[in-house]
Amino acid sequence: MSTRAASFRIDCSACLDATGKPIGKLPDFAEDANTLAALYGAMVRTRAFDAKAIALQRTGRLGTYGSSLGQEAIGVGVASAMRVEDVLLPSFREHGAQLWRGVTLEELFLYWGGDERGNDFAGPRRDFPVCIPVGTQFPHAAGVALAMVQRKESGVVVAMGGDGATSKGDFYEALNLVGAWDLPVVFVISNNQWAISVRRREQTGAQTLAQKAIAGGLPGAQVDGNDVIAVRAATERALAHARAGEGGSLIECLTYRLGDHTTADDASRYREDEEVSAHWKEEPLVRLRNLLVARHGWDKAKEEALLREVRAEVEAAADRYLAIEPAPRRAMFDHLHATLPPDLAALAEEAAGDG
Amino acid sequence: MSTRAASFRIDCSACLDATGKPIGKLPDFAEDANTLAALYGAMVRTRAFDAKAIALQRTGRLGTYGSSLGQEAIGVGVASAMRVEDVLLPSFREHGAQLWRGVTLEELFLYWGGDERGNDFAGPRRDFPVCIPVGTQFPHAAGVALAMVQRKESGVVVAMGGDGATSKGDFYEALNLVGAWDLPVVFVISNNQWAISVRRREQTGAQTLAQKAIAGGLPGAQVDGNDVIAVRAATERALAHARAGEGGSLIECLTYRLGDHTTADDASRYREDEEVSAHWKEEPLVRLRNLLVARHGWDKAKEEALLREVRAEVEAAADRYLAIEPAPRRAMFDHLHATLPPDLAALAEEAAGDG
Amino acid sequence: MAELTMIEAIRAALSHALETDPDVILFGEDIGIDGGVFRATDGLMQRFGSARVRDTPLSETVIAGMAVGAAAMGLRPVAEIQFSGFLYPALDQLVNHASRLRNRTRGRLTCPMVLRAPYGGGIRAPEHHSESPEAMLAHIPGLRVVIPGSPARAYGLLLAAIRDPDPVVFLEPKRIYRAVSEAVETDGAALPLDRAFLVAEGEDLTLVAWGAMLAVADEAVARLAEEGISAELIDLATIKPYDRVAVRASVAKTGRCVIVHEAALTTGFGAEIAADLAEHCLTHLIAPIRRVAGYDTVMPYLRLEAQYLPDTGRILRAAREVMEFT
Amino acid sequence: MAELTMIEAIRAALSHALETDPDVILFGEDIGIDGGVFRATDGLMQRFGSARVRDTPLSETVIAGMAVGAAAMGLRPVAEIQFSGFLYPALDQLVNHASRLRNRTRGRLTCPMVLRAPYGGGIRAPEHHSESPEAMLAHIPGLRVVIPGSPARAYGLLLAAIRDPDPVVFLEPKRIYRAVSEAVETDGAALPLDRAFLVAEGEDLTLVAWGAMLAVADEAVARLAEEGISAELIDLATIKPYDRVAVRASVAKTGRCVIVHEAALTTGFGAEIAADLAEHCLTHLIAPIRRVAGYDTVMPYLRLEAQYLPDTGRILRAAREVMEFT
Ligand SMILES: Cc1ncc(C[n+]2csc(CCOP(=O)(O)OP(=O)(O)O)c2C)c(N)n1
Ligand SMILES: Cc1ncc(C[n+]2csc(CCOP(=O)(O)OP(=O)(O)O)c2C)c(N)n1
Ligand SMILES: [Mg+2]
Ligand SMILES: [Mg+2]
Repeated sequence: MSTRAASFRIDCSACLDATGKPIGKLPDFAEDANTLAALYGAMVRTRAFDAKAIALQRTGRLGTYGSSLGQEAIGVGVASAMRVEDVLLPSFREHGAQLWRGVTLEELFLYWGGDERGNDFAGPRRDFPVCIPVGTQFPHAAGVALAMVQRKESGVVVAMGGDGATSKGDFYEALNLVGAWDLPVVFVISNNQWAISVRRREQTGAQTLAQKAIAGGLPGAQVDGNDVIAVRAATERALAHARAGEGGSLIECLTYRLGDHTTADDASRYREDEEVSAHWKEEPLVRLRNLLVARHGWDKAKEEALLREVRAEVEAAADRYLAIEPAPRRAMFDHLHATLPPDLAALAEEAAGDG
Repeated sequence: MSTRAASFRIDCSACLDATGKPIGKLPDFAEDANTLAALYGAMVRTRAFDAKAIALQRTGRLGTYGSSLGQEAIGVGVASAMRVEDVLLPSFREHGAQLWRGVTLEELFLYWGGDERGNDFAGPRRDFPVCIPVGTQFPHAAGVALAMVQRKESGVVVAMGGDGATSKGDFYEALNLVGAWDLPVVFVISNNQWAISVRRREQTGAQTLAQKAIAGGLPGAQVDGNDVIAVRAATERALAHARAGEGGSLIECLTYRLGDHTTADDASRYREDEEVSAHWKEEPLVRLRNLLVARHGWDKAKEEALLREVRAEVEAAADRYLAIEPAPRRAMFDHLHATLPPDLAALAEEAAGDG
Repeated sequence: MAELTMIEAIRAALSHALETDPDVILFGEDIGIDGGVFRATDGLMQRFGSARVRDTPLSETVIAGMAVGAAAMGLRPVAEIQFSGFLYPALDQLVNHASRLRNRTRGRLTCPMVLRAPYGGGIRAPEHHSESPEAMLAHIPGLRVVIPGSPARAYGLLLAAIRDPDPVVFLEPKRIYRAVSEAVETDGAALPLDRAFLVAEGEDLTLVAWGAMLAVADEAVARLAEEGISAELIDLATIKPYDRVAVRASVAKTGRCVIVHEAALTTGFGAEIAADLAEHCLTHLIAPIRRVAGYDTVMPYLRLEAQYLPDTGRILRAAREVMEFT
Repeated sequence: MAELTMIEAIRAALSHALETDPDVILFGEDIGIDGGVFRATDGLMQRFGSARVRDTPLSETVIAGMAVGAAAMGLRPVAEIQFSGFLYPALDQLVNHASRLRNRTRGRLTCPMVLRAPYGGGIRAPEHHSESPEAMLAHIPGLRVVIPGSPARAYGLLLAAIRDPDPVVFLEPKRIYRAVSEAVETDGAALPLDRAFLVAEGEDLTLVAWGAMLAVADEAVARLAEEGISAELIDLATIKPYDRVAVRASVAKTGRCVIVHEAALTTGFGAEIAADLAEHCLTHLIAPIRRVAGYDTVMPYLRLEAQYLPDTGRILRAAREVMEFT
């Protein structure tokens, strides 16, 4: 004999179709032209940063770089729903979220240029730097949230990762702990269908990534990740839920990686051009621009002005970055410990002599 | 706008109630008196082994030991559904499963007595030894299954762990891989409500442990783990599913740890006697005996004969174990590598001199 | 002044830290109502509440990673790994995050966390429960590794570790948790990190040890004294960064050195000490440097563990060899 | 005989193993259609099928643990960790299982697996991509650690590792994956494990190095020759268990030793070599043993990595100091 012990359901939400036509009623914030223009501007800025970063890398002036081309709506949508005092723990592909939160273009160039000082951003001082070891940011998020609860802050923690990251033990252990302790952590998964050369469906047998939340007893939902309005709305719901003390949740943002994995990758080795072209039809910028044009008088002049402004800003930031001298060898020792133990102080001096 | 992306359901199955009354029609094997008597005998034997092991530990003649008191139906139910050529990867509490599979009482005493030779059992030569680092057996199970698939064997792999083990990254990574590759692995979770002093509901926010399977895209089900018939039936279904090439699954067996965590533990520090007493009413041996009495002419004489036989067997095995001399120091080097590198050979000689 | 065992001293230090610093929180498996499997946190949850002394799920990776996150926000997490054999899933967080958060953010985010774990053999525990991983941890730049050698040092060093602005792994030699008591001033005074302690002064030979091996070495010192050999015994206490100056000075004086540790020989922490001496004290050395260590084998199960662990006999033989060397 | 780079030699060895032994299977992240991020497995999936050359989910713990399970059943898994910086989640499986499965089952179950990982700096990679963890691995009893120093040695040692009945971690110095080619006989002949290779014979000084540091040390040998100093250069190749006999013999001859490695100084593998010499070669030593190593810092980001890595200049300075020592 068999009885039902539990049942679950995963929903997927969207606000705009691929052409920018609203599907049903839009959230209130999306009725405001300025808000939409800001979201659009942030996505354009992110894309311009990406393009410049790739150009710098190609000419040997930046390290290996992973662009967020086609995924701009996620970073921007998520960050725009957050408060300043919330804490972001980004993966390596969420430039849009970092930029919206106030990390500067110059700081990002510096980081990707291979300089630790890029992580010492003036902006959101408690936000974590980019996380390279996949999935390891999720346990941190639990700790950040624990600290907030302990201090009775009302902040929420947002930890972002890719579809590949959902295969890591770190991710599940963190999900489970957040569920067990009802911590205010929102897990955002940017499912861009690829983890380098591994397809989403080879990554896991799960029908959705959102359902992984069920393992930790958390609510999970899918959202159209190329729809910045839907992403922001879903994040707002998740943040409100957490802020109300109801615990964490997971949002799977469905998107597509239009570029190579990084500048060190050649995606043509493992996927067809046609697949990529098909996904260009769903990319996030055009659809929001279409909405702006249709409803809020966006036009060619505004578009060009925006592009000019953003490009100038990016170029200026790149120039400032390129003018920064590398730190001296001694810098390796500067922040190893709060104060250098005598042992290492001797070594640091020796090292200076190696110069 | 929101659409349904996926939905899931977790069921719980049972065959007998706590008094041994069938709930609905029993599986065919449970109509056979000999089969039921064998299952009952194996549970009684497991319990007798447990009692003797604790007695030996208390008198300094065995190492720290974790008894399976109250959980006998899981090991026996699961193992009785397996074929010889299937492979078992047990946690440290599945003595019943190991014994059914053919590991001898003496070998188990030797292992728990702190002697590696106890793992060199004559019995199921491919079965793994007890796994102490919680959860680490699940990745092994994936590898064993991969080898079987690679060699076109029709075996299935059964990996067992506790409720606490479901919090480990290893467990989830293995679940996910088994789901992604459709490997023939059955995950059996003995949910005895406690991980040392941590209650099941502090271990995870998930309503059931079975639902953790959903994260890997596998089917998950609960079963009354004190009902050996239900456990065996659920395992048979899962094994048939895997053998048919349809992939892995997870079974959560609901039970209760009636004893201390191990002989090093004192459960009265963290749980009430009343809770334990209440669970004694649901323990697995009595209910199967009641069924045997009600349907198959089991009586006091048979019961006493069984107990006598089992106890004599356990005592004899303990005596043989106690007669085994510890290995010489040299044994540390014997199986470190297939052949000892010169480096270590020198050290081994030195060590002999340390004697 | 109370007579405390090491486990009591550790509890007293944790208790003092919880009392005096609201940012201190403890978490780990079974540290709450059960008070830890060795009772290091006995009564602390009852006294300070389950928000500050908290049982975690069975997840070492998230225990370590959560400590990093909480520390970055300014808390002072003191996390427990139940046995050092289960510390490996936490290693990624130690290497890739805890030890370098300060460095990679140029001091913007820091990691004042402590990860405590009982370690070492000698208590007839099951497999995987008796290993000594200090050398691996000592190879992680940016991380401190501290091992107390007595109740008083456990008290003072644990407080120092908790107050240190950087991450510390605090390995507790469980074999001597209850072996001896000594008078411990529980006044909240910390002992200095990165400094060795001179346990016995001597002229002929330097013994370097830490953790449970100190007692074994101490006995060797007494036995050697009977033979007319005057051995100096140093408790390293902080393994990384260790007090090179103290060890070099001692060996410069004695000209002979025997290092004792439980961990396997190859790349054990004794290697670092010997290498440092071979570079900086060569001219003072009048005999080969000997390492008395666990053999290069897997730690055996309990029936053979006493045969694996360095004992006084092995130390004596090495010391005599070194003394007789010409 | 083909002129091969190291990455080509590795691919040739993998290919030969797949051809000749049906039990060999490869798995790891992106090793299939993409051929691995460094192309070590380029074309192999296409040639041997995705059942034998298989992309895994992004899960290092299960990659290592699955290798243990498959090896226990008699397969010869060759698993790839994409960069050594992501090897730490696999460490628990290496320490607690791979290295001791044979021992704890008294030979009933064994673990003939290879875990390959590119390691080391010098290619301007992002953070966490350039570290050298060999010393941690060398501290695990029961595990072999092999690091090839040239294309031919990569070919022969990888085949030996795959054929070895016990677990091997095979660390590939990615900086020299494509640095040079040499003639490699791809006839399936393995080179011996546990043996050092003599790269240059000399009389005055012994240099010990491995991996990418060999090229740097080799340049130092040439420069020293110009100065009239005859340096012997040893490629350790197998780090654990290493060829103590060869190193001792060389130092017994030269009386001087400089050890070079990229990894951080403290408890780096150089410590073991120096410690062994300080015990077994003391009377032959006419100068302090110097270790030229990565500083005891976190490996810096790419803008400073060249300042971190030992270079010929640092080796020369150490060698001259050692030569001038009196
Ligand atoms: C633990 C770990 N393993 C491997 C890598 C190498 N690596 C970097 S990104 C990546 C794929 C990540 O895929 P996903 O999580 O989907 O993020 P995406 O790159 O698509 O944004 C891999 C394998 C890593 N950085 N960390
Ligand atoms: C990775 C790891 N962490 C901690 C321990 C110590 N430990 C042994 S058993 C146990 C609890 C296990 O609980 P559960 O999985 O529910 O199994 P049960 O003991 O209830 O059968 C713990 C924490 C361990 N063996 N391995
Ligand atoms: Mg992806
Ligand atoms: Mg349990």
